[in-house]
Amino acid sequence: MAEAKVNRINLTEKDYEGAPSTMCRGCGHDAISASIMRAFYSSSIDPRKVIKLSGIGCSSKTPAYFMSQSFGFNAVHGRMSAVATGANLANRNLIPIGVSGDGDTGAIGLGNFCHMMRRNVNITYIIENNGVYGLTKGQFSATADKGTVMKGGKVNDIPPIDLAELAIILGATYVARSFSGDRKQLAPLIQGAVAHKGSAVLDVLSPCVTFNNHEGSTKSLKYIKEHLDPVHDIDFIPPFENIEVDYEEGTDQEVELHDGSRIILHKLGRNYDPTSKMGALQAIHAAVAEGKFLTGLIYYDPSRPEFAEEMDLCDTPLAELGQEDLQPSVEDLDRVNGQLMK
Amino acid sequence: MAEAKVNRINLTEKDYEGAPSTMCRGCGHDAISASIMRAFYSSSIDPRKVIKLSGIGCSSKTPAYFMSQSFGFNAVHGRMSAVATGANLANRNLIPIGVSGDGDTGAIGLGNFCHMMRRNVNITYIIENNGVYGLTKGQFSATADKGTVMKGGKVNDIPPIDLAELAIILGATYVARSFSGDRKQLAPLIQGAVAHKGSAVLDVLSPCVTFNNHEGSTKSLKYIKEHLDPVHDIDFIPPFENIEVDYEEGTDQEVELHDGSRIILHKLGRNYDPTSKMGALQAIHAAVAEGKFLTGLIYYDPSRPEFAEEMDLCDTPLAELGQEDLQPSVEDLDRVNGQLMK
Amino acid sequence: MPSPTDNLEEYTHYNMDTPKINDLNICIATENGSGSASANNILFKAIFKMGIPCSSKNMFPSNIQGLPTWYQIRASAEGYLARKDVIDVMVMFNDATAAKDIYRVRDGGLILYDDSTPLPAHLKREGVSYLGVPANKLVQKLVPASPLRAKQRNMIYVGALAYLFGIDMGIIKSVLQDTFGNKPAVIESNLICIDAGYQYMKEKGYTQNIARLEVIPNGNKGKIITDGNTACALGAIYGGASVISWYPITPSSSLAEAIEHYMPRLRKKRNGKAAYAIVQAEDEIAAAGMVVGAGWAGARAMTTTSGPGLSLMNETIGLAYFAEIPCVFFIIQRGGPSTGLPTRTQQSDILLMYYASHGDTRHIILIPHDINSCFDFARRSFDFAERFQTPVFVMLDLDLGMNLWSSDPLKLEKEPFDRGKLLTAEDLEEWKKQGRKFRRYFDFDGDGIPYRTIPGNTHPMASYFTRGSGHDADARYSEDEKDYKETLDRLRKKHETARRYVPKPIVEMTKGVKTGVICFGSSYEPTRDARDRLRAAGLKTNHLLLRALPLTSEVKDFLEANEVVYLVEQNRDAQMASIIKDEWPELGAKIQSVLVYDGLPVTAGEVVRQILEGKAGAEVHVTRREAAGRMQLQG
Amino acid sequence: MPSPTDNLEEYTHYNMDTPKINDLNICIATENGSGSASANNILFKAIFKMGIPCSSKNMFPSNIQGLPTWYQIRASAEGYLARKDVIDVMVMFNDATAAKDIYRVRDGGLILYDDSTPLPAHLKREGVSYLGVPANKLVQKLVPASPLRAKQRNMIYVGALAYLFGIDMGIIKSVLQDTFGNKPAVIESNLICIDAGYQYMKEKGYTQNIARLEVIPNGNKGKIITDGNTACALGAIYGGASVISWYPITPSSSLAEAIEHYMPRLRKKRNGKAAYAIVQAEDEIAAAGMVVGAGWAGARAMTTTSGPGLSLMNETIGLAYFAEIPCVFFIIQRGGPSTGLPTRTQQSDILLMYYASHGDTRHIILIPHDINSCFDFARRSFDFAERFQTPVFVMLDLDLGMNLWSSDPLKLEKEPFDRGKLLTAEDLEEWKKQGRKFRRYFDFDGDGIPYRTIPGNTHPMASYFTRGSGHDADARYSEDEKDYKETLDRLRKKHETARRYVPKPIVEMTKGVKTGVICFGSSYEPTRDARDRLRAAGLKTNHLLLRALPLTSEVKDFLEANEVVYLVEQNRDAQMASIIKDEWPELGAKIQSVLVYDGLPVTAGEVVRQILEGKAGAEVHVTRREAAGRMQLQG
Ligand SMILES: Cc1ncc(C[n+]2csc(CCOP(=O)(O)OP(=O)(O)O)c2C)c(N)n1
Ligand SMILES: Cc1ncc(C[n+]2csc(CCOP(=O)(O)OP(=O)(O)O)c2C)c(N)n1
Ligand code: SF4
Ligand code: SF4
Ligand SMILES: [Mg+2]
Ligand SMILES: [Mg+2]
Repeated sequence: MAEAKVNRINLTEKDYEGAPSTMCRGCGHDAISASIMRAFYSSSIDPRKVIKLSGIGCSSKTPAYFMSQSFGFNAVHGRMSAVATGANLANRNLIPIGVSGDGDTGAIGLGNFCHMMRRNVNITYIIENNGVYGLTKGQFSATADKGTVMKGGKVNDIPPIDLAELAIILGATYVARSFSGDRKQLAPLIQGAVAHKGSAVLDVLSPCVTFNNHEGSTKSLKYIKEHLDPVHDIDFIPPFENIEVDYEEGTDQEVELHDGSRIILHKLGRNYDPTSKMGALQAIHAAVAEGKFLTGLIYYDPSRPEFAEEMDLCDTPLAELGQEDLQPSVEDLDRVNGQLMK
Repeated sequence: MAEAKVNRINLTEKDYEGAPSTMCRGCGHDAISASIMRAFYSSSIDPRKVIKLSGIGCSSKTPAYFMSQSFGFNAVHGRMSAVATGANLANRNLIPIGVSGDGDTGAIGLGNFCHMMRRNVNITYIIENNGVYGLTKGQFSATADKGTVMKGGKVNDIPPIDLAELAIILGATYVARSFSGDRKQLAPLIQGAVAHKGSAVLDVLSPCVTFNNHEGSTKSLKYIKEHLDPVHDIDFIPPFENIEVDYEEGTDQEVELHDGSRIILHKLGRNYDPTSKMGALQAIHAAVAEGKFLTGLIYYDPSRPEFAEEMDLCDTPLAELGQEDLQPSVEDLDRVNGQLMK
Repeated sequence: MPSPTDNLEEYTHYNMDTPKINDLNICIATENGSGSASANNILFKAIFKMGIPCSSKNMFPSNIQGLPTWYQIRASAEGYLARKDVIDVMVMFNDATAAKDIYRVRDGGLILYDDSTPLPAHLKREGVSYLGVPANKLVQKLVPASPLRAKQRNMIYVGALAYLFGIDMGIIKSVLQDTFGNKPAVIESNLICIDAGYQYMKEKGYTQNIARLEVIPNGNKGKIITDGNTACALGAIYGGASVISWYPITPSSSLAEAIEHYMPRLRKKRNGKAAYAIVQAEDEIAAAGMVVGAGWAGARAMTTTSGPGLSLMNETIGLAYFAEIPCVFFIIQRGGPSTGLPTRTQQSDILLMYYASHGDTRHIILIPHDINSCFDFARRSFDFAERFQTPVFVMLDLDLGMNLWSSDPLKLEKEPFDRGKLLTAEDLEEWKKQGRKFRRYFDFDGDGIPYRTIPGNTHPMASYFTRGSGHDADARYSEDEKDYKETLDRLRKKHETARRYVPKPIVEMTKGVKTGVICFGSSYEPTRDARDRLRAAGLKTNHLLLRALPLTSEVKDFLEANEVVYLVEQNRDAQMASIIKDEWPELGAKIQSVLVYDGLPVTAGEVVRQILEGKAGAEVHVTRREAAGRMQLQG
Repeated sequence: MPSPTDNLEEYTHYNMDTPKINDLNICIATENGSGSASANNILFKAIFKMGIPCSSKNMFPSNIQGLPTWYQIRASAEGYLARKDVIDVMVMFNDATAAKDIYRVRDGGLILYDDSTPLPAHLKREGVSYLGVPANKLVQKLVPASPLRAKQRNMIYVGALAYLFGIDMGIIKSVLQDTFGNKPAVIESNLICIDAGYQYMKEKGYTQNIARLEVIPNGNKGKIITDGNTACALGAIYGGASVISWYPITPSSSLAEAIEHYMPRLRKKRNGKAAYAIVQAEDEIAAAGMVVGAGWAGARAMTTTSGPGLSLMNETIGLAYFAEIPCVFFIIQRGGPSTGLPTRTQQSDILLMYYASHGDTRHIILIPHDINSCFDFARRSFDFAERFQTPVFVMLDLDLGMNLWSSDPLKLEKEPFDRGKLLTAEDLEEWKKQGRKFRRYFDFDGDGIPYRTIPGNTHPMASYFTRGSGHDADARYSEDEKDYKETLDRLRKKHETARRYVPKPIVEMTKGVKTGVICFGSSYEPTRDARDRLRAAGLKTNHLLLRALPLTSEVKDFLEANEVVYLVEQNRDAQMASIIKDEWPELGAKIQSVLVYDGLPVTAGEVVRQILEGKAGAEVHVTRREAAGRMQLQG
């Protein structure tokens, strides 16, 4: 029997697997889990240094279905952002990946999500976006397009929230959109997000084959495939692979990430610059106007420090500090007592 | 003694007053209350057809200090948007004015605010923006600029949320920014907001003279005055005044509102078109880049129907329907029973 | 009296050689999302149509496809509808749970399985008989390859059971007709598969001597089948609910969705437009906020949620309590704490509901126990909310809210809406004439309930300022501690007044009997069953069906009249008992709690067992109960 | 025993002709935001510096400027520090409340007012003496026109009172030194005004014969003055809190802000960087979420809030309870329900705290009653949280948290942090050697407390999946009702175990005495005072100071040992009594509730009166209490 292929830290793809999925057959969320495993495997990241967090929903169940060697936390509905922020402050050395849904993030969790972006907390935040509440059987979510039709025939009469656009405006520093079915694009985007220090948001279209895959739905597998609008092809080059990529002048763009890894963007027709905030917003609006889903690395800001830096947090994880580090002396207390006597 | 001046419905300015204010002397919020009274008086709106709603904060206390003939509801922190939505659905004929603070709307209430904008619920939503939590004694709010200094000397290290920008992106149909001290601009903007059917948001800079009016603060009276950047001068013409305004070609722009009233925008230098979403976002970003506060009617979308319309709500307020309107017949129930026997 | 056995049901069942008539308990084990739902529904409806008293319990997972699900159908000649823990027939159609499922059948029971492939050795056990039907093979022959085929497989066991227990194919046809009326193709293909299962059993000449189902002429005549959530939805519509704001959550979503379904069909349009607003809010806090805003503005407003949503609504509920705003909260309870078991039943949010929000608060809770009280209480909840100007809760649990119950038809009490002390402009004009001043929060009548006006009332005396902060009798802002205390005391008085208005308990006393049983909500049916068994076993009991909080004097009387009182509730911490003890500690000492909180619908057997233990003097204690290893469905 | 008068304090005061020594109760009525805060502080500190036992109560409005505020200073030779409702001296410096204020002084008392303008007739009353000081005029003369001038006006009454009651100017100077050390100009201008008030009284030759303040050598030596929130903040820092997330709300903000103040000064930096994270969250739900996330990841995490925030945190608290995550919640209670009276004191969130969140939940609550227990419980709360892997509450009320208390210096018990059953990679290696399997939720020790690992522990056995939904002993997702019930029962067992660990009550029994008094939190001081008065009045009582929930056996013993037990609590609905009755209904029947809930700090007089009423057989009843029209501050 042939040796199983291993990555740079001698782990096999199997080492990145989780418990068997309980998603519906064909659910986009499973495809995303596969891309996540692929990304962490390819980047040779030790799963035991990763923490997986989520809210509530079908999407939020998925962290149980990848990387079972990582600690995981399936929290309450819409609060992954807050829980992940706390975990990040307690141990900034861990690599946090958050999985949420369009309901979890776009409805009940919207306020907390916005403030996490504003703080630029370090995380890879994946929104598995199917336009419905899967786990509660198919009600419209906040990303459901105006005019899209529910299984029962009900029509949605309010406009969607574009969570990628919102993330950009609120201060997220790595914002991408992709499609569960496009692992070639999604996996490198995840690798880049993990390498990036700060809030990296991936709004991933992920069809709900049970409740939102019918005619009239703008989030059906068919509809999404027909309306994808990638701004570029993308390759990820981890720091340890310092190979020389010979890319064509003008048509390719290289983005250097905090840990020295690189993302290569192969232009497709248009000249897209992900480092321009206004440009990103314009591109999103233009695509929406054409009824298209803009995908790829939409916005990237390498300059802004992550929250832990802004907080001037020490390098040792707070969780690893002991009484000797945390408890001031009796003398200090006496000094305080002295001040309080005045 | 001279006859008191009255408006078109024979009410004096006094009829628009409220209980004595308990704000600190010089608080911007009082100036905004004055503009509100002026606006409703000038538009000759019957205060008894108005409902005043708010959350919690110094700003949210102010509805008690204007138009005491109106019903008022000082709700809980951050929930004015939800409460106002319910009130609007219960009685769509009432004229809702909501007063909130940057903490009330930008922090705890952010998610609900976003969704109210998304629904375009009919309301005049005034954010009295002072960059701090006044009522809890001066902590930074979500609109505090990065680098601004707290009274104690603490520096804010996260970027602000621009609530006007957010409102535009989320679907609000009338978005303005102004300054508590500029009644000439603020009063007509409020008149326009009230005339408009849909979510009209006014982000009004309103210095907290007690906790955020010092050197180093970017929300001090002095700092704001020095950094105002109005896009136009503005006049409001109520429907009943169908006078011919002779305005100069090119430099003036007329905006017609739902109830037939008009807003005249007198251009100042630049050529600003409030009906372009992208233009509005660009202008905001440009101003922020220069450290300026863009003021005036920033965005206006006359096309989108208010929430009650989208909901196909009947004209009679739901609150006024009686048992005969609301309770189906016994026969209908028997029919349902019949179906349930199968 | 006969010595209690661990399971009193046994002797009614085991080792019989003549089949029982219309007394049968079937458990169907499948995978969710596999189409078994409609097969089970057809089977249940067919038995119902035969006129046999029957009930069904759906024990489903918190997942959309692929996890184990169980469906129990009980036919009971005597008309007992509670879930039963002794299973006569197991339909073993889920390989994932088969190894456990075979031990869920009672000795002498029957296992129906798919023998398209031979039965593996580890699925064989003693004491039960196996009947195989090649469901897979059959559908592959009968149904063209398609996603539908897998679902059709379940129709095979419908046919097989129909033959085995004597369900007439004609009745099944008519059920198919009722269900898929407009889809003849679907009816056809289902029928083919059902018939195939039927014929297969027949050709094999299979029989069983557990039970026979026989048509009962006019049995179930005029009876309806529905769930509590649907009944509540209809009640809300008939109660005049006009602003409904909700956020999806199991097990309450189906209540809101039933309103969405029925409202447009039942509520008169006003020149072509809707006389109601149903909003799917962005979260529970918004849903509650909208309801409070709408109630304040004069509409009959409601929301519906379950535990997690109730937790989030706490602050808003306190606002409605203190500012005295009518609004209705339907709480359909599920397994807590936290996300817990979202698709299982429990009654564990009672304390949080009764004392909801910070500060001194106590609320009105209506507690229906069957389909008609769901309809009735839902309708009247709006009257209570407006009469008392306060949040009113309608408390259900998943078993009552989501399982199907057969019931008498919904009955509408023709009575006028009670809008409470609501003053119109005309009323105020009257007051003015009488020189009376309108004071929003003044206790004019000494019952703690003030008078109220609503926005839109343009009478000069009408308007006032509502707030959740301290205020005086004239709704003015006040921090004066006398004003504040006055308000708190009046609110308490209002709560005391409510005692005389809320639905009284239904009490059943037998002369000379000194043992009482109290229950509420979905525990009613199993408790009724249990009390009959206890009587048969020689223990007579009095009974009180609790239907509302605050507690009424009847509860006190009942506690006084009995020496020991068993209180059946579906939670770990005896939450209802805690509320009773708070009111009458010395009487509360008589309470022996019967606690069922494993997430499954209560069974009579469990109630009987705990009561007999209690009677035997032992304190009802968790671990003791566990010791008594009884056969029970592992749903 | 002497027949109870409506106010037992009277005879200790009225119609005396020789001044009492160091026994004085001053009430200062001003407008908030007018600078009176620092004047009052100087006056209080000066009396403290004289060595006289004294306390201060600040009754301030929920507003920043212009609303009435009262500041009470009590000097008590016997060392009673509770608020006192009989006022000897009223500083009438707020026209808005003057008309009421004049009736707050006892007969024979003194009113000090600003006679820059003549006293209007309606402010004159019988039975009290008036002394005027032209504060406005004086400051106008002394202070150059500026916003500061108005504030300086308050220094005048400081000087006037100093002269009248014999406070040495030297002491006042040193207080100014302590307060404004680095601002000589400020000291100077304050001193000028104080002296002006002093001299004016002197020149007028004003005197009074109510009381004299005399230096007590070494009195208050080594005593500190601070508030409970500050003590908690310091306790949290010494307890190792490293992730603090909070959202501003009165009266808890000052606790978080005290942490922000002291943390950088006390906690060692790690090569120049912070060994803590303090986050002002966007709301309470986020604050709680961050704390749960941080606790899960192994940091000692805390938040602080009051009623409204607690309501909002309910869902997250349930998650921490069910997923068993250590975290600490400081709850500083204020007047509820809803926004209620945000700047007044109450103990009305007890039920919500103890039963927080939906489902069957009960929590650990630590209840400090003075400055040192605030420090100590705050520090140890993190040990309890980690030992029991659950949310732990530290419950204060505004009176304890925000008012200044004189106290012995903070004392640090030198004991190691208790991280509970936390397993390191080394531990796991050990387990592995022993062939033991790590099972996150398995009850290895039979005490209901499982073992735990934290993220970052890279041992192959370490990782597990945390969730708020049903799980088995190995932290696997499970809907099996046996797993579910096992978890619920273990959580209950864990709570029972906690009974043996939480701080025991402090009990004081006198042989032969059969009347007991229970109190907790800020009620301790007035209750101590009240019990002394009752003893003086001939009624001896036993005492139990409750310091934690769950209830410990000592409480049961105390209830058994007494015939009647008065339970003093600061809420309307006798919330603590309800928890006791739930545990021991028959004993709970002995409880007579003493309820004070008007938002003002409890007075001994009120406790005495209610107890005597109760003793007189009457059920303590709201309206009865109101009937007894007593003189009380209308803050
Ligand atoms: C506080 C709370 N409210 C409601 C729910 C019910 N609920 C569970 S999942 C869900 C929505 C999930 O939608 P989404 O986040 O889009 O995930 P998906 O299932 O579509 O992947 C809701 C409303 C809950 N669990 N908690
Ligand atoms: C649930 C809840 N959390 C916290 C508070 C305390 N609180 C009162 S006002 C306020 C902030 C007000 O700030 P803002 O909205 O900006 O109003 P401003 O006072 O600045 O006008 C806070 C946090 C509260 N009342 N309720
Ligand atoms: S319901 Fe939709 S989202 Fe959920 S698992 Fe199935 S397909 Fe995926
Ligand atoms: S504190 Fe600030 S916001 Fe509040 S009233 Fe005073 S000035 Fe205005
Ligand atoms: Mg979704
Ligand atoms: Mg503010």
